[in-house]
Amino acid sequence: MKREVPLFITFITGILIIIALFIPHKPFGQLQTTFNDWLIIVGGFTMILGLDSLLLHNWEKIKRKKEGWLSAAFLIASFFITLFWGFGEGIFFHRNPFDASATFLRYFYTYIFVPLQSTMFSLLAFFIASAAYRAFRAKDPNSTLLLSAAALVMLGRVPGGQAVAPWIFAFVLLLLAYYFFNESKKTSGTQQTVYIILAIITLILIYPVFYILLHYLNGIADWIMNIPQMAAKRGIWIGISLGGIAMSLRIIFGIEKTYLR
Amino acid sequence: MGIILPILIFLYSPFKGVKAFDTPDDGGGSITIKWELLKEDSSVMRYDVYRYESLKDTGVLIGSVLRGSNTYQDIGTKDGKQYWYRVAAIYPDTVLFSNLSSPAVSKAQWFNSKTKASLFILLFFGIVLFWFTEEAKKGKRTYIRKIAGLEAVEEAVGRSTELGKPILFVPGIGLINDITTIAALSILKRVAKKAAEYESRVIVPNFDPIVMVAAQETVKEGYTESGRPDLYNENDVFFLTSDQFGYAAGVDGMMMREKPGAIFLQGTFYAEALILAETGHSVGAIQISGTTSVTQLPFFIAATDYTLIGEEMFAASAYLSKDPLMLGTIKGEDLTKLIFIIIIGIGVILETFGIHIISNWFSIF
Amino acid sequence: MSISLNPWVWIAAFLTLSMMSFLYKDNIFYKIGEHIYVGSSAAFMLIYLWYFDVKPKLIDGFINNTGFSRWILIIPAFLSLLMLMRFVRPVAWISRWAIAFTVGMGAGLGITGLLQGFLVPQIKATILPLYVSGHSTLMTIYLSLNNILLILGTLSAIVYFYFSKEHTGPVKKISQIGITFIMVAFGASFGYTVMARISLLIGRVYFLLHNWLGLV
Amino acid sequence: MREFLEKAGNIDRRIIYLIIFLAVATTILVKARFKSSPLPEVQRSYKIINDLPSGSVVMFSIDYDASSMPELDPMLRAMLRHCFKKNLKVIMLGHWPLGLPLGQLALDDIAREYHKKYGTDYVFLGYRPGLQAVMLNLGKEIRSVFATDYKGTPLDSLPLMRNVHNYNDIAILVGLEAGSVGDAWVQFANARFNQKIILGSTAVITPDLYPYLQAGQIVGLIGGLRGASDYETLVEHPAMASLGMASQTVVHVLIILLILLGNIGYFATRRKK
Repeated sequence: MKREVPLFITFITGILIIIALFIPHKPFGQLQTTFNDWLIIVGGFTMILGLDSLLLHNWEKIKRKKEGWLSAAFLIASFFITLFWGFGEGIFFHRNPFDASATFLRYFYTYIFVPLQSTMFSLLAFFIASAAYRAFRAKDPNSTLLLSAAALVMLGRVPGGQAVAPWIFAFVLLLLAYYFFNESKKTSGTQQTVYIILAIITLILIYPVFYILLHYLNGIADWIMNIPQMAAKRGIWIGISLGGIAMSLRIIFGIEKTYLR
Repeated sequence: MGIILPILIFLYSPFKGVKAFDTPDDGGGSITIKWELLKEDSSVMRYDVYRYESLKDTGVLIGSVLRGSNTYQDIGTKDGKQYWYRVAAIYPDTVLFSNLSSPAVSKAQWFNSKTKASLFILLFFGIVLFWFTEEAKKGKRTYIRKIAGLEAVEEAVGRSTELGKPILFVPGIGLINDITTIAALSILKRVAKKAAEYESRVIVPNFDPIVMVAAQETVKEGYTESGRPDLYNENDVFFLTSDQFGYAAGVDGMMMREKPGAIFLQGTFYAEALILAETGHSVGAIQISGTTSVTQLPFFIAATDYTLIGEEMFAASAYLSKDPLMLGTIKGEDLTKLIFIIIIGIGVILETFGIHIISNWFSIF
Repeated sequence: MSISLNPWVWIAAFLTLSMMSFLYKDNIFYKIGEHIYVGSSAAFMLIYLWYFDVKPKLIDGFINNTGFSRWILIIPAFLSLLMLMRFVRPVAWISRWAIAFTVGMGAGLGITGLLQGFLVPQIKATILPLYVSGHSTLMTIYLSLNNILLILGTLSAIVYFYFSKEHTGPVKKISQIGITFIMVAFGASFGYTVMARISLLIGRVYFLLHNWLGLV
Repeated sequence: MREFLEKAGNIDRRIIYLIIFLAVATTILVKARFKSSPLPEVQRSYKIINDLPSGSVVMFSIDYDASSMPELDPMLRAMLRHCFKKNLKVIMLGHWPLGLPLGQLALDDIAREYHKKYGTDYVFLGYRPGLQAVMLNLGKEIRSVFATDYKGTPLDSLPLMRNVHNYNDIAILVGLEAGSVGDAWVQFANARFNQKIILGSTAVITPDLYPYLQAGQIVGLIGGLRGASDYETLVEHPAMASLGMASQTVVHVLIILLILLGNIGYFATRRKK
């Protein structure tokens, strides 16, 4: 009972949803929307389980004066203040707390919730910079491609990028030529010749690269997004689709049941 | 509006070709009305569609569409009843009525023909999977290539234990009905099992209460399988908040204070992916990430040590459990991929010569 | 402009700076901000779910509907009740029935969504002609090359995800091409996202300098 | 030199954070701006509002929330400035309940700046559920959906609203969009009632709205932070968007330079090994 009934419920629900895709006729056609509504309702109620965990977890900390008990007190206090503010508005003032005139929306949401949320979101600006700095190293051909694609698309998106990009890339090529030239001094024979030739090629490339970027950077950035980027994403998506369908079938037929243990 | 005037106008009208028919591939209750666009469509403001329940009826305005479109779906019909339609092209200063359509009756269909490709793929895929699981039952072994991110699980747990630090497992912000989350839970089980062997602590902060319940059971099961149910502490698998960035703020704080030695970011992630991964990196933890959210993969690749890319996550439960039945399904996936590559190959060649059979077959519209 | 005199703006500025202080290191201000955020957002989500999901779908649905669509709502109400049975230790296992329903939904939607929403359209989009004629020879070469690259990139990326075969010989070669495409894709989408992220920071900094301090 | 190069590959992340923060803050503080000529569709939108006779009514619809604020809030403020400067009347409503307080904040701010009076020069209606019903009823009688403003004042007690009944009394509708509400405005307000519409949108959805502009179903389109900065340029009041565009370029170039520095450091240390 404890194991079979849930497996059966999963099986039936999953199969009905699949059938609903192929058969528009009643009663199958509307099943998906109906089930979705039910899911939303059940999801609302499960929040109570979560709150029980959150509050108990922090209450324990306060009771035992464990490390961070003061923060836990802040958490519980702000939870209840918000809760009473929101529902209080509904119960005592008979208006939806999400009404334009509701103090909950005008003060709590605008001056407390939004600043917290958007500040946390804005930290991404810092993290995206530090991640790029740390991870984009030209260790091998693939990582070189990765960072070049990133640089081209980044510069192609901002006003003035087209004017700056040629100089940056010309500078990189110059550095590269210097690097090859320096290496050539340490070696001898054919290897030395190869390095010198490489240095010369890099130097020659500076002009065409400069010219192309100055005139076509935006087009190049769009091309990278539309062709190679799109191709790889499609491949990844086809893989995810197959893997996901197989995973779903394993769940429906009860082969995969980690979630029930 | 009477019917005489429209008919009079119609006699001189160039607006013809209105057809009404049962909307295909639906559950009934809908008729599609289609007309030929007027030559001077660009000076039309909109098209109004009128419905007539009988030929004597005066007609009811049921809706309108913008210029440039030549179809309208009446979604308020009763199945089995006859309806007639007329379209009026509205100009800034005048109105042009079309012919009255021939009667149409709506009904429900038993098969949605737009899904034929899906049905075929699903049936084929189902049979292949069934076949390979049967083979597996007979004892046939499946080879599976190394997946670096999964090989590293043990190393990460071990190193974290050596440093005497806990392990943090972040199951993302997907709900339990997200299959990626379920894939993440099977990785969690492996982590819990290893952690129990090393007598390490696993912390799991949650975004969704049901995922929390499932994670509690999963961790308990993992500890039990390793013979250390005594080490399991339900307070280590807890709920934070269902707000995306509130969750990120909470997990970030936890990373700074608990200083985990290993961090697993497994599941569905959106913008918070990089916030978590960069903070995790800054506390010096070894990080193994995995997600099927393609937009977040670049950030995981950049900021974490190992990343399970898309499908690799779904293969994880088979890979880690070494369960022959599950491995069989992996083999089925691969065969299907091969077939797709062949179909795409043939399709491309035909397409080059202007034959669209295969690409049309995959049309969903 | 001068510094704001609105106390609410000061609260918002305090919270903004508290959350940002995290970048330097964990500190008392971040701890306060973080715990206020976690606590209040949990309550906020509860209020939100009540007013936008549970109340309209269950309560209002029950009041406004009649007949079948009214009484069928007993099922989700019952499932919700089962979920809450988790608090009653002896029958806690019965909550699995409700979990099983949600998982079944997820698995079913996983299949239908992935098939119809991704797999079939992506395959169709990959079936492209190898030769496309343009206005000029150069254009023809450019367009045809684009299609060839799209097909090659997609197929080689699929091969990279081949699990049951050792990646040696031609399979290895193709999957390496796949990896190259994937790397370019990751670099490009990383670069593409930067702008949106910087916009968010600009918004916050502008709030501090303009709305709060009144410097600009 | 060697030491410097090695350090270049190993900058503390906090220094990077500081650099980014300072770059954004200083470009805003010194009001750095890069010249660019406004996009034609933004110029068109500007001209349409500019040519309205004073006293005309402009209706703003707030169809976004906090997460699209950096792009759409500056747009809203620039357009409100324009309206009040030209002595136009403003009515505000919206279809994203969580975004409305943000719209109201902007409205109150700009109105104060131009010494405008609530009720006579501008009115805030708020939100009513049922997007379609609201849009269609605005075609007949606004009072059938908004009997009162957000505070509960009957519309007829507001001088501005006395002569406003339906779309005929609204010169321009400005929809600020982060999702699909804009499509509905075109579908219902323009197609049914021939309402003139200008849409402002986030960069993400702008490409989807271009066809409406080409077909003449909307009269103007303002897209993303760039569009907002263009509008600020046109009303000659550069604010967040204009400053933001400059910060964008500076930060993008900075990140590229950081990547470059990191690689120089990487190669310098690798050679030593």
